[in-house]
Amino acid sequence: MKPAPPAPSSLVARLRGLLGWEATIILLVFVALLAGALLSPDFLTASNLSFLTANFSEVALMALSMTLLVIVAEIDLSVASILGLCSSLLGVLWAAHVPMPLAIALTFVAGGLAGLLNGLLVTRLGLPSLAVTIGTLALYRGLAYALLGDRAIADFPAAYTNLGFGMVPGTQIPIPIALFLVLAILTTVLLHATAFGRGLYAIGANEVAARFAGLRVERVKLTLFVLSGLMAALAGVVYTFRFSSARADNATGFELGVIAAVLLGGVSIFGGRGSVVGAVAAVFLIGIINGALTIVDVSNEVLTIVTGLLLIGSVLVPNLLGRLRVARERRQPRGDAVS
Amino acid sequence: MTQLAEASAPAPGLLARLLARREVSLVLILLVVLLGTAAINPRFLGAGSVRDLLLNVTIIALVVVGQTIVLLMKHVDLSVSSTVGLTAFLSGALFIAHPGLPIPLALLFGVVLGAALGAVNGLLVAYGRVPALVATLGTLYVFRGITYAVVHGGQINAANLPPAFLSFATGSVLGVPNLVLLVLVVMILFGIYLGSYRGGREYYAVGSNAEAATLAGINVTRRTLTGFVISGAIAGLAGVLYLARYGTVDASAGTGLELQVIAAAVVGGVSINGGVGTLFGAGIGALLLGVMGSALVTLRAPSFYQQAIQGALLLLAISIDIVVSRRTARRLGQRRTP
Amino acid sequence: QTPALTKGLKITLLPKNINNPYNVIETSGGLAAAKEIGAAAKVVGPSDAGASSQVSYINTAIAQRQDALILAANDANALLPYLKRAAAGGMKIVTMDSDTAPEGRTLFINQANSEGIGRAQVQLLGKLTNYSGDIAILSATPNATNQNTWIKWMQEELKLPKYKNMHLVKIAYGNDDDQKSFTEMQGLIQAYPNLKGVISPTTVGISAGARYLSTSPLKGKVMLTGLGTPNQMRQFVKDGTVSAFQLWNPADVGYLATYAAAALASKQITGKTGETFMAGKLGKYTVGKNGEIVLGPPYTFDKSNIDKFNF
Amino acid sequence: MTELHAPEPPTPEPHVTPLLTLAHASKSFGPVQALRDVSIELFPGEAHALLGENGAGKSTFVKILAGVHRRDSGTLHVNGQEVNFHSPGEARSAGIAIIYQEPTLFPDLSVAENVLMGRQPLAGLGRIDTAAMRAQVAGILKELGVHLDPARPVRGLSIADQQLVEIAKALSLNAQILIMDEPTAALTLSETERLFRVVRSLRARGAAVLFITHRLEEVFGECQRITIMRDGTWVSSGPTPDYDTDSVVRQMVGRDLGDLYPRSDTTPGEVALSVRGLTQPGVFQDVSFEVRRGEIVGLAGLVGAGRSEVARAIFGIDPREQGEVRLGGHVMPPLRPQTVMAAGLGLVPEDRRQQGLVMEMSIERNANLAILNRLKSGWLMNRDAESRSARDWTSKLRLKAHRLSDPVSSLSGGNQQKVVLAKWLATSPSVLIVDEPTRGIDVGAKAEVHRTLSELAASGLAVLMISSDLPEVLGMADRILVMREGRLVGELSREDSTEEAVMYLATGQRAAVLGGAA
Ligand SMILES: Nc1ncnc2c1ncn2[C@@H]1O[C@H](COP(=O)(O)OP(=O)(O)OP(=O)(O)O)[C@@H](O)[C@H]1O
Ligand SMILES: Nc1ncnc2c1ncn2[C@@H]1O[C@H](COP(=O)(O)OP(=O)(O)OP(=O)(O)O)[C@@H](O)[C@H]1O
Ligand SMILES: [Mg+2]
Ligand SMILES: [Mg+2]
Repeated sequence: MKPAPPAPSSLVARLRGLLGWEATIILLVFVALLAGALLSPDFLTASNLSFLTANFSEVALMALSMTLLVIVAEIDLSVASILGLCSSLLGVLWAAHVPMPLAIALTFVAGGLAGLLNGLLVTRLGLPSLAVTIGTLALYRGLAYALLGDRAIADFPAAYTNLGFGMVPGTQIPIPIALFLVLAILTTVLLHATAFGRGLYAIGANEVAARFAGLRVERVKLTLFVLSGLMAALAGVVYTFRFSSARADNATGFELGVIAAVLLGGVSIFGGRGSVVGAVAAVFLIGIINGALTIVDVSNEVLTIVTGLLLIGSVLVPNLLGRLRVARERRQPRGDAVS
Repeated sequence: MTQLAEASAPAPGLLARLLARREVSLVLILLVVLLGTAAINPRFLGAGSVRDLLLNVTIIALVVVGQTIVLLMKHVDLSVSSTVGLTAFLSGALFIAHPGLPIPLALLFGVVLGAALGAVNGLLVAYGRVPALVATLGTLYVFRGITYAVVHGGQINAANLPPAFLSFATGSVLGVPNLVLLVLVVMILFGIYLGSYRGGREYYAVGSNAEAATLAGINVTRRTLTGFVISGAIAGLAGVLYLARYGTVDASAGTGLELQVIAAAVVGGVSINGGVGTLFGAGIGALLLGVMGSALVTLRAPSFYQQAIQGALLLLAISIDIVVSRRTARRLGQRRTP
Repeated sequence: QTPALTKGLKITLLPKNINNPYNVIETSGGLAAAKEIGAAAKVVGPSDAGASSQVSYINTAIAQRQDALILAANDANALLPYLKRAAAGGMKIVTMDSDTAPEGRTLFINQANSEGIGRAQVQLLGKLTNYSGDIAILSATPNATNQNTWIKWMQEELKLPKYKNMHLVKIAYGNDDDQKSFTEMQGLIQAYPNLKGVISPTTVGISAGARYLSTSPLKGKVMLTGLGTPNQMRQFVKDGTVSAFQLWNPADVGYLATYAAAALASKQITGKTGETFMAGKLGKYTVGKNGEIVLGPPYTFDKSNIDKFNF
Repeated sequence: MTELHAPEPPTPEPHVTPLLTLAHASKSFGPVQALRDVSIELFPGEAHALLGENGAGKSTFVKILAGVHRRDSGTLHVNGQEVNFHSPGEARSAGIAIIYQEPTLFPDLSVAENVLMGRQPLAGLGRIDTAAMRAQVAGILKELGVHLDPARPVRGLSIADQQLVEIAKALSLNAQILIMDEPTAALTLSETERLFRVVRSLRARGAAVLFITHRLEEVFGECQRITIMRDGTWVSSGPTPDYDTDSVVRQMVGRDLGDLYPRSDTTPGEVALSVRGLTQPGVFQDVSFEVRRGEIVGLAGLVGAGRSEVARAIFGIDPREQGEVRLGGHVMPPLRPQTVMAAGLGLVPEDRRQQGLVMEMSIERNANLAILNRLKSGWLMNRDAESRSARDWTSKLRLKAHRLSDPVSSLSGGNQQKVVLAKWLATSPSVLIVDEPTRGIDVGAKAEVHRTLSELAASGLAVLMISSDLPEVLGMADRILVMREGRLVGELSREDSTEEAVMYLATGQRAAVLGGAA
């Protein structure tokens, strides 16, 4: 990726001051788009962008609920396994001739239950969510294999697979991405404009104080884990229809991508800080950099490295800038300071 | 313990105290699994079988040592799997370039390379103030990406490795495989260091209360850095042993190891909230997970159910852990001085 | 009357993943063929063998307006919509090694007749074990199309009366991961004391399995056969762990696939059954039923011939 | 004794060199000037009391000596040598041992290790000699007369026991200079007396002790010299006999105590909060009382008596095993703060940083946290209502803040406390429990809090006021309930309540009032 030209870099600083980390990420998205366009004439075409965005639909969907969870200082590593489990379940139900609407409904029930188990272990037993969801990461993936084994269910009806694969009529916007955008707006409203959302920040930043203010910390966390399960179920349905394929190993390893996007989007791993806009922008940033590098045949390994560096940089750079500022202030002497 | 304490404390029975220790209940569970499985299939405890079991656990058990130190400090090191992969491949490449390389030198190479990778994590966490989860998730990607870039579809085969190295891997002393011995030595050395050296105790102090550690004159920044360096160095050593054990290494070597290692440590009673746990426990945790995996195979559990059963057992183990430790805390709880 | 191959065709080779040595050999054959016919070929691919990870490369090939795409499919169905979209844009699709459903591609280059591979391995193992005892299969991922097809034919073969004393006790999955395959092999031996033979129809599985056996007391007692490359297996054939195994030349698979793709893109053939084309040094090939082209029978390697091969 | 309005540095006695001299030290935390030009000298063999109100800067002063904070200016000499500590470790190796106000222990490690961290006795090969370590700590604990198992973990120890471990830690250093920041706050009389015995033997050895306390009787009993601070500045220093209680208090507070407690008499209304037989085994037993509308009821007791726990159980944060809580006649379910809040109860918790505020959130968000559901129009938050509500209460409490969108962490302690109060007053409670409402806040803010509570009580609010600040309770409360070791041991009417009477009930010992540990 090319470095930002010098003129915008002061713009970056101004925007950062104005809007914080989110603005920087959004700006980087445009820089990445521009760089991609310069690198390959095939990049900035409607159809390529449409493929490219459709490709990260599931990660994007799961990033929404993960954002909420990380804001309350919890984490769900089991989302990709829930996705796999739900995809397998949908396949098994369809293969057993369950009508599709019912099969989808049951899939959501399963996702919600999976999230509920995570949530109960975290809120009732007080176990750390990192440990719990490492366990359920294995458990849910294992259940997917137990359900489907080595089978792959593929004969989903075209009416449904077209939903996963198709575009919003008259546009080049993939249907899953349109769905994601709608949900992203809903999540933004939920987080930034409702009492529930106000509470999330308080819970994440200081759980004790939130409890002392009468917030139902346990219930909120439980709700978010269930929501995370439901979102993973939705991602599972999308995945299944997008590839017309239900397999036990679907989306293995996606959880790290989801978490990387959320953290890159400026959501603090310690809770209490972050926004949906940031996480959404980060999903797009990773996806677009991915697409731009792929189209100029840069290999997958470089992409892996870039993702890691972005993630580290997203915390390190603001930290270092903050320290520089403190150091500069200290250097301007205040009276007779001791060395 | 002094008479004073014994005279005054309403000392719980020795048995109760013993049972309150995580490690004891773990050892009991381990014995139940071992003997139970052997009762059904005696071959499970046959010489060859035990040897394989131990060998399987070695790599995980080794990496758990470093991970435990990091967890004790209330941090986490997700990048260990990538460190194992990178050192495994690069030490293999080194052997191909210099077939006559003495084995200790290869081990040293792995340790140094791993320590350098660990230092990257340590610098990010200690000086860059990047939360360990973020920093090591980032380096998990970066180190793996470097491995992909270096290996690029290549593979190191047993055939390319010097026979001396391979026979080191397969050899044994008094029936105990070399690799197991080496890992045991590392575990015992670090176990003693963490348990009864001032420096080792400082890791507990840092994780238990970092602010109090600073006030007690501990250089928390430096401890954090060295903790990650040790974790990296041990993962580097594990990389070389991985090469020795499996003989074949490609770019994806070690992928996913990090979660197994954390799971082993957590099952072994190491708290991810820092300050609690022993290497003995962590080692037993690794062994227990390994034994459960093998037992499921031996008992002919259908392949497709094994992962689910393992996940459920892991959840069970950490749930029991929290219940037991809560009960202990309550028992120790209220005691006003008379 | 057949038109000559077009010069400067743009061909993308998309293996299952780019880190598997087998895939590297396979695609190197494709690149060699491309050089011969003056095509611009490149190898791209994911670093994991997940079902969906190939999709972005198919999309990229569409965006780059490649003339032909040659792929070894990670999933028989997941890629279909994307392949159809690529084909709709005029791109020629050829699968090799691991097929998609037939509507996803025009031609499938099969390394050997699937039925033949499956049956031959059971026959080989039957001979090695005197047609008695427990046997197991150590496969790759549970969803690998080629593996599952071969396993299906192995099970068919085992139904024949002469195998009445051989029992298939377990199909284990090593996920094409060396370490996993290694421990799966170990688990098989531990769990089944009467195990006499193992078939591992995957290069990763057989070499990991052989490596486990070579250090185990059961070396030479438990027979191992399957599909492996000579370089990986040479040591184990020589030390007696493995008596015989089979394979084709993976480079030839890629080589043939590239010629077939070029023939399609140059409109020499359309993919109908019975059409023929020339595949460079491999000679003339005929399109079979369902657009399938079989490279040839698998070759059996043993102590007597293994030193003649280097791949 | 020096004149109040013309402070001069203390004149050292010419023949003895001070062990420690800190001269003209200043320290600010951002906008807060915590210390301004403070000086002190510690001589061998003396116990020196450092006195001042909450927030006077005593702990900051200690932390500067300890190397925890770096002073902005000033010089520090130890044993005649100029020193600059960059870390607590350096101060310690220079012979300074410190007991911090808040226990700084490792909950997961044993008592013995906590005491000797970094200095554990070694056996061969540099290994820690665990038996020796435990024996050494057992010795120190015995000297203090404490019955604690050195091998048990610190987690689960009471505040008092934790404080004792801190004391043992400091004593184990055998330091030349011992600094103790409110070491006796959590201790019973006998433990305090033993501590002083140890202090005396240290002094006899030539060590200097700097002693911070709010219990003046300890000062007159134990200390040879006194330094008084107010609002971060040095006020006076001198030998103890030059002072008496009145002069100390006047110098600490800067005015007569009379203005501080603006309490007018009100006639109590009907019962607003009624507690019957509340019990949480091991913490408190059989607590029963009532609070009426318009009444301020004080709840006094030593630290650790269980007052906060009672408040938390009433509020529904902590479980309660037995007993009944009624608000306005309705029985409250346990463990449901939401229900209790809906019935009109508010709790201003004792620890504002941990329990009261979300430090990195804005003032406005904090002030509205308990009434989020009232500030909605439809599903969504009503931004106008939010800022109106926040402005309303913060201005009534005369909060000094730049903007309401600033993080609450940017406020001074007193103003932070006002935000907590604003948060609870916004819920328009009928009963308000305030737990240490003025802890760590400055004089002016304290008076404002008191005025606010008075006014609210006058308009019919029922207030339960838990405070360790005895003058505050005496000044504000209509009735005083006293707790000791988890039990309600007595009730004093406004007329009967004197410091002596409260302390007698709180300690169960008459000696407590009569001048401490002579
Ligand atoms: N880390 C800090 N950041 C900002 N302000 C601080 C910090 N530490 C102390 N202060 C402020 O400095 C002032 C002095 O605080 P200090 O703790 O020294 O008071 P104190 O005299 O020890 O009070 P107390 O009797 O309550 O212990 C207070 O206004 C306090 O809010
Ligand atoms: N961290 C703790 N761990 C275990 N027990 C504690 C802890 N803190 C307090 N306790 C116990 O709880 C009871 C009440 O403690 P607490 O100090 O909160 O009472 P309090 O009367 O509210 O005092 P104050 O509010 O003045 O500090 C005591 O028995 C004490 O020993
Ligand atoms: Mg203080
Ligand atoms: Mg209290």
